[in-house]
Amino acid sequence: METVNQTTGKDVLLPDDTIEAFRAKAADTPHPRELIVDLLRAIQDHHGWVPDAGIELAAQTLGLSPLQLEEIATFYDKIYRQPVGRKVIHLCDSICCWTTGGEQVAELLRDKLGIGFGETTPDGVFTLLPTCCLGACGDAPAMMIGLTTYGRLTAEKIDTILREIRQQID
Amino acid sequence: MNLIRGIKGTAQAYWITLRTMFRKPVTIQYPEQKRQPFPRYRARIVLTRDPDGGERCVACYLCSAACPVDCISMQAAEAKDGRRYAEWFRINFTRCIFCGLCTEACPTRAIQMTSDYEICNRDPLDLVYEKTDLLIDDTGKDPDYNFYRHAGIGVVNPRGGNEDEKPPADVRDLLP
Amino acid sequence: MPTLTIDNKSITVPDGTNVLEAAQRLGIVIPHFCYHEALGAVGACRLCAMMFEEGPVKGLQMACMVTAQDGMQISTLHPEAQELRSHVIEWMMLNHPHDCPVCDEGGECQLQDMTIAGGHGRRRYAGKKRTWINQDLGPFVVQEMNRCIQCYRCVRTYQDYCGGDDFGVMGSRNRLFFGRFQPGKLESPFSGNLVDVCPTGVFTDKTFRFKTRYWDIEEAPAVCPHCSLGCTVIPGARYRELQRVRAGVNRQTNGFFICDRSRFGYGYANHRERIRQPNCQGAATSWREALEHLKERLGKVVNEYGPLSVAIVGSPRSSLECQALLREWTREHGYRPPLFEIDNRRDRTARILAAGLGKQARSMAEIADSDCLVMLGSDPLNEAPLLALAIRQAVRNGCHVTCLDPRAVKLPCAASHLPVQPEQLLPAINGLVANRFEEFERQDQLFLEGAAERLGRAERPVLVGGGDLLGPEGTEALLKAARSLNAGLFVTLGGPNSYGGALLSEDGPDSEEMIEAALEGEIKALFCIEADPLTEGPARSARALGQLELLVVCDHMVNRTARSADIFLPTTAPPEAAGTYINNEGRMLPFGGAYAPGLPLRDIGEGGHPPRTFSNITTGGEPRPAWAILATLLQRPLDFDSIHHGLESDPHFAGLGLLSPGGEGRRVTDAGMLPPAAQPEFPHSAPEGSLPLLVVEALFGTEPLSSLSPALEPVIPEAAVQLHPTTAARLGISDGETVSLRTELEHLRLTARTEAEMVPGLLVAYRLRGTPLELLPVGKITPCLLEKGGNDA
Amino acid sequence: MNDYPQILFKNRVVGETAFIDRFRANGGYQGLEKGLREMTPQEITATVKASGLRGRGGAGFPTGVKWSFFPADQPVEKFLVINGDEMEPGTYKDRQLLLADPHQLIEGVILSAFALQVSHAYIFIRYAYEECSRNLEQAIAEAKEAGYLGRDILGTGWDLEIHLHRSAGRYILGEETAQLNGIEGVRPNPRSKPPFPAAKGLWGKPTNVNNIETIACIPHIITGGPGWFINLGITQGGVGTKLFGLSGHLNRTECFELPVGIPLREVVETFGGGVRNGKGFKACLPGGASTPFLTAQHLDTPMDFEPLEQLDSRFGTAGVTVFDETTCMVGATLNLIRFFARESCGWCTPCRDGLSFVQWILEEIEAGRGNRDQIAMLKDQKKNITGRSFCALAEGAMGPLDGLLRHFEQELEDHVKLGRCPFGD
Repeated sequence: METVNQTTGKDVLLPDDTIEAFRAKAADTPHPRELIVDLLRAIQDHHGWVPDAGIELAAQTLGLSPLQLEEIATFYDKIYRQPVGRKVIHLCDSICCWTTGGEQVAELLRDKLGIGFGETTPDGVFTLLPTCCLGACGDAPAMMIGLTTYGRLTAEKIDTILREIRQQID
Repeated sequence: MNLIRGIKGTAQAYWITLRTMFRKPVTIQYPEQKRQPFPRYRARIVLTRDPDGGERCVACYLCSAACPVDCISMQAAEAKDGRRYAEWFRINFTRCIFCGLCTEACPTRAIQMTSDYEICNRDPLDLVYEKTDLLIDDTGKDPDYNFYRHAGIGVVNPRGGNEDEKPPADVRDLLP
Repeated sequence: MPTLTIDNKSITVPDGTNVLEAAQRLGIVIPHFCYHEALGAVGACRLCAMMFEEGPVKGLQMACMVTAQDGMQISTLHPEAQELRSHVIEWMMLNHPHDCPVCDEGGECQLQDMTIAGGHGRRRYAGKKRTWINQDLGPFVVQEMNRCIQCYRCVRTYQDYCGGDDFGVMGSRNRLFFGRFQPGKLESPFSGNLVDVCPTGVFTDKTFRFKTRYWDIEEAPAVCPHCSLGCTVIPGARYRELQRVRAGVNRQTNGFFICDRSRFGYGYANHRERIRQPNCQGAATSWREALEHLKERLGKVVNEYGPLSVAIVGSPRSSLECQALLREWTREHGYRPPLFEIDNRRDRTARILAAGLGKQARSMAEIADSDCLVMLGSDPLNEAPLLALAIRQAVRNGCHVTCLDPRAVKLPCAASHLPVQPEQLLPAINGLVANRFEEFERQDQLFLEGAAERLGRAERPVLVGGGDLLGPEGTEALLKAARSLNAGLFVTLGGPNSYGGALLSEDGPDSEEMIEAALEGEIKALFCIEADPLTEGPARSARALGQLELLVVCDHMVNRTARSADIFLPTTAPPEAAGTYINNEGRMLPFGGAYAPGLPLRDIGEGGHPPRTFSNITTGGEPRPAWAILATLLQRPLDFDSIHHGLESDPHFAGLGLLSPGGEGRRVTDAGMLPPAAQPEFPHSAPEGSLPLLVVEALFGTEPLSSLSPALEPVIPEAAVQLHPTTAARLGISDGETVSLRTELEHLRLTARTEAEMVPGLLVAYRLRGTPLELLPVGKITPCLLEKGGNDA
Repeated sequence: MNDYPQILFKNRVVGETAFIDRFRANGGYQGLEKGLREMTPQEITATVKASGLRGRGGAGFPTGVKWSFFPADQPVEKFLVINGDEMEPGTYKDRQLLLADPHQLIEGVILSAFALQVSHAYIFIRYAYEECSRNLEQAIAEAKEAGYLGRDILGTGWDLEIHLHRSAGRYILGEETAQLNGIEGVRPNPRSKPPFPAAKGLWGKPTNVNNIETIACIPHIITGGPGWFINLGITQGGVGTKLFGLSGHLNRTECFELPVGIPLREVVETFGGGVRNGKGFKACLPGGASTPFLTAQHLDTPMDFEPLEQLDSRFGTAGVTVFDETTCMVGATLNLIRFFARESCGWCTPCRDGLSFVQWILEEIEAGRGNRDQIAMLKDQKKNITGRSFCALAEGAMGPLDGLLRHFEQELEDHVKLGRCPFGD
C-alpha cells in the first residue's frame, strides 16, 4: 500500500483509481451523499486516519462542501479525525465488560502501553480508545484492535496480542 | 382640672428644655468638624477593581438601566484581550439620589457606594464625574471576586481555564 | 378548520396549523426554541410541552409537533407541563456560561426570557461546564460557542432556509459545534441572519459589538433602501449613530430574514464625509439664509428665462412623500415636470412596469409558493438578494426554475440555466408566448421548449425579470407574456422607490430629453433631490450641468453632483425620517424614523468622551427630510396627513394614509396609467474589434448607499471583467491576468476572470463605486476594447 | 445440553461459518423456493402475520402487522432495510447468527423483499462486525451465483439487489429512522414520526426496517408454517424461539437459542451455569442495557414480552446480563447511563443534556459526594426524561435508572450515608 507519493513526497490519502471509482459511483447515483461513510472509511483504511485534506478530497470527489463531510465525519466515533497509531485499540467499557473486570483491563492496558485513553504510544504503534459495547458480551472483557475483536482478556492474553501485533508491524 | 392640665403642660415643656440644656449638642460644626456616618450609609459612588487590579466594570449598562434618574451613562468597548470595559463612564451627581439601585444591579461588584457624603460644589459641571474620578484602586466589598474568573469566556484565564470549567471540547476528538 | 381549546379559550385555526401556533394566535406565550415560523417545527428542544387533556391526542406532548385537530382540549399550565419546561431549561443551562453582562444578546436574549418563563431559577448542577474554542467567522458575525444551547436554529436557517453549505453542525451528543469546517468568512450572503435566529448570544453582530444594549437603542420599523424589494428592517441607533440593522417581519416580502447588504450596509448614515449643514457655493450657512438664497436665485432664473427653465430631478431613493411634493411644487410654479430617475433606461423600465403590472403582480411570498419560475435577465443574489431566498423556498417545495441570463447566475438552489446574449432575451420572451424559438440554436431551442412546456403546465407560474437587463422593451414584452400566459410577474427595479416615482411621472419627460434641453440652453436651473446625474445620468450630463446658472442639490450623501452644487441642502438618511416606499411589486410600505439626525457622539471628539458642555442644540442636527424642505418651500404644514390626503386623490394610492410602519403594506391600486412613449435606443457606433461590455450590479460595492459602509469594505469584490473561457482563449487572456479595458470615456485596468457558465463573446463587469466603472450605464451594452497587459496607454 | 429445538442455530458450529453448500445441504433456500414458487407476496405476509412473530430488535412490534402497513402493491420505488446495528450493551445475538449462518439472513431478506415487493434491500452492519460483513458479502455473491439474487429471481420476473452498508460507529444508528439517515449519508439524527418509514423512509420512499434475527426467522416460518412456529414458544402467547445472549457474572456466557417463554431461572441456572464463583444472584438486565433490572424475586418469570412488561421491565433483545451480589448497582447504572449519554445523537435536550445531568448526579453519589437531594433529583430526572425525548434512546436510558430506583434505592441511600461506595472501589 502506497501511503506516500514518490514524486511529490506527500501523503497519499487514497489511490487515484479508488478516487476515480468513487467519482464514477457518485456520478451514477442520484444521491452521492450515500457514499460519504464508505469514502471516509476508504480514506481511513488507506491513510490510517482522515486529515483535513481527506475531508477536502472526499468533498471534492462527491461534489459536496468540506463542511458537509465534516458534519458526518465528526458524528461517527470510528472515523478518526486526528492522527492515530498504526493500530487502534478500542477497549469496551460497557456494562458486560465492566462486570467482568473491564476497568482492571483498562488499567492494565494503560500501564502496559504507558498511555491514557485517547493517546498514542510514542512509537506510533498503538492508540488506546474506549468504545461502547463491541457485541462480544459473551467473551467479556473484550477489545477490538483494528477490526479484529479479542475477548476474555487476561494480562497474559493482552501481552501475547500486543507482542504479536508489534511483531507483525515490524 | 383645666388648671392642672395647663400647669402640667407648661412645666413639661420647660422640663424638656431644661434637660436638653445639659446634653451634648447634636449639631456639629461642619465643615470644621466631620461626622462619621454609619457603616451602611450610602453616598458617593465609586468603581472598584478586581483583586488582580483590573477594572471590574464591564460596561454592561445594567446600572444605567436601573438608575431611576438616568444619571449614569457609559460606552462599552472591547480591549485587545477581549475584555469588555467602559470606554467612558459618567455619573452626573447633580442628579444622583443615592438610592443604591445601581449597586444592586451591578453583576460584577464594580459599582459600589462609599460613605463619602461631601459632594457639593458651586459649579454643577464639577459634579459630573468621569471614569477617572470614579475608579478607585481598591476592591471594596467582596475583595476576592473577579467576574472574569467565572464568566466562561476566557479573558482572565485561557478558555476553559477557570476553576468551574472543563478544558475546551473538540468535535474531532478521538474519544467517543 | 379545526376548533380546539387551549387554557379554556377556543380558537379555530386553518388546517395544518400546529398547536403551538394555535396557542400563539390566542396570545398564549409558550417557551420554545427550535420552532420558528419560517423554519417550522422539528421537536428538538422539547420545551413547548402542553398537556392534552381531551380529544384525539392525549397526554403531555410537544405542541409544535401536534397538528391542531377538532375537539382538542389542552392545558399549558398543567403542573406536569410546567415541570418539564423547567427541567428542559435546567438542562439547557447546564453549560451556559455566567457571562450575560458581557454578552451582546443580554437584554434581548430569548434564553434569558425563557429561563424566567420556564421557571428555572436555581442551578442544581455543580459540575464543570463544557467550553469551546471559537472560530473567526469573518467580518460580520462573532461566535461564542460556550453559550450554545443546541437549538439547531442556526444550521436550519443557514443550510435549509438560505442554502449555505459552509456552516453546519459537527460532532454528536453534548459535544456539538455549530460552525465552519475551518475558521473563515461565512460565505452565504445571508449569514447575518444567524444573529437574529440565535436565541442566545452564540452569534452576535460584529459591527455592533459591545456598542449598546437593547433598551438604549432607538429603533423603528423601516424599509430597506438598498434594492427595490422593500424588505422590512429595523434600524437601531444610539448617540446619533446608526449602529445596526436587524430583520423585521413582513410575511409578504422578506419574511423573517434579510441579506447581509441590508444588515451591514448601514454605514452610509454615519459617514464622516456627510455634509450636515446647508451651504452656498461651498460656504456653510444657516437654513434660513440658504433657503432665502435659493428663492432669490431661483426667482432670478424664472424672471429671466421663465418657469420652464427650471428642471427638477428626483430619485428612486426618495420617499413617496418627497416625490409627491416635488410634483406639486413643479405644478404650482409651472416648472418642468419632475423626473424621478436620471438613469433613462431604469426610468422607462419602471414606468412601463408600473403602468402595466396590474393583476400580474406577485409578492415574494407568492414566488415562494410558485410551482414554476422562469427568470429572465435576473441575477437575484447580486441585484435583489432576498428574491433568491424566495426562489429557494419555491424550489424546496418542488418548484422548477429556469434561468435565462448572459451572466453566470448563481442561485442558492437548483435551477436550469441557459446562458444567452443580452439581445436574445427579447426573442426568448416572445418565444415563450408563441412557443417558437427559431432564432435559437437547436440545443437552446430544446431547452426553451422545455421551459415553455413547464410554464404552460404550471398552476402558479411566475416570470421573474431583472429590470436592468430587460430594459423598457424587455419589460414590456415580459408584461405582455405574463398576461398572455396568465402568469405572475416580478421585475426588480433600480431603487427602493422606483415604482413610486414611476407612478408619479405619468408621461413626463425622460432624462435624455432633459439633458438635451439643458444642452440647448433651455434649462438654466436644476434642482436635484437625492439624485446624482453626474454619476447616474447620461454621459452628456457633465456638459449639460456645466451650462447651468444654478445647481441645487438636496442629499444626505456626498457625490459628484453634490460636490459641484451652488446650493447644497442636507437631507436626512432613510433611517432618520419617516416616509413611504413602493417596492417593485407595487406595495406601499411606510417606514418610521428611528432617530433624529445629528453628528454621532463618537465623532465629536474628546477621546470618545461626550463633551462636558451641555446644550439643547444637537451638533450636526441640521439635516431635514427632503419632503420637509419641499413643504417649507411650498409653505405647507410639516405633516404627512396633508401629503397623504393629497396623494389619495390619485386612485393609485388609495388607503395609503391607513398604513403604518412595520405592517405588510398594501399594493397600489391598479388604475389606468399611460406608459411612456416608445423610444428607440440610440444606436451605438461600435468601433472595429470592440467587444460588448455589460455592466451590472453586484451584491456588495455597487449600490450607492451600502457601498459607503465601512463594514462592507472587506467583502467588496475586486474590479474585474468576467469573460467566457473561449472568449478569453481567443484574446489570449488567462484567468487572473491584469487587462486593460478601454471604452469611449474610460480607460481602466482590471483583472480578467474566466467564468464558464456565462455566455461566450460578452464581457461582464460590476459597476463598482469609487472606480471608473461606476460611470458606465448599468444593464446596457457598452462597446469596449480589451487588451492583455495593464500598461497605461 | 440444549435440548430445545434449534432453528436459527441449526447450522451453527462455533468457530465455523456455513456457506452455501452446507446451508443448502441442511435444507437452506427451501423456504425461498417455496415462497417464490408457490406463494404470492400477500400470502407470505399473511403467513408471517399468522405466525405472530414479533420483532427481535428490542421493541417487539409484530412483524406481520408492520408488513401489512407497507404499500407492497404500489408501483413506487421502495426499500427494505435490515438493521444490523447491534450496539446495545449485552446484546450479541446477530453477530453469532451472521458468524454461523449468513445465508439464513440472505434467504430471509429475499423472502421478505418478495413479500414487500421491493427491489433494493440494504443490510446495515455496525462497524465492529467486519467478519460478519465479509460473511455477508460472500453469501450475497454466492446467492447471486446461484440465481437467488439479481434479475428475474426463480423466474418470478422480480429483481432484487442487496446492498451492504458498513457503518462507522454510534449506537443511535440502531434507531430505524437514524439508520435511514445514516444510509443516506446525512447526519444520523432520528427523524420525526409520523411520517413513518413505511410511508416516507429512505430518500422519502416507503421503507421497511427489520432486525436481522427477525428476518432470519422468515424462511423457517414459510417452511414450517405459522402453527409450527407458534408452538415453539413455551408460554401462552409466546411465539417461536429466541437467541439469548448471556453475559455478566455467569459461569457460561454464551449465546443460546431457547424457546420464548423459558423461565429466567432456567436461563440463568441451566444455561448460564449459575452465578460465578458461587456468589448469589442480585439482579439482571433481561434484554439489553435499556431494560429495567430484574431481581432474584423475578427468577421464575417466563422470558416473554407480556410477563416481563407486567414486571415493568422488557424482553428487549433477550441479552441477559447478570450481576452477582457484590455488584454495586449504582455503579452499574452509572456505567449504563454513561453509555447512553455518550451515544446520544445530540438532537433533543432531554437526551443530550438530561442524560449528562443524570450521569453527573450518579457520579457524585457513586463517589460518595452525593446527598439526599440528589436522590430526589434522580427521581425527577427520570420522570421528566421518560417519554419526553425525541426518540426512544433517552427513554431506554431511563430503564436501568428506573430499576435502580425501584429495587435498589437503599443502595443510593447507603452511598449517601457512608459517603463512599459500600461495595469498595
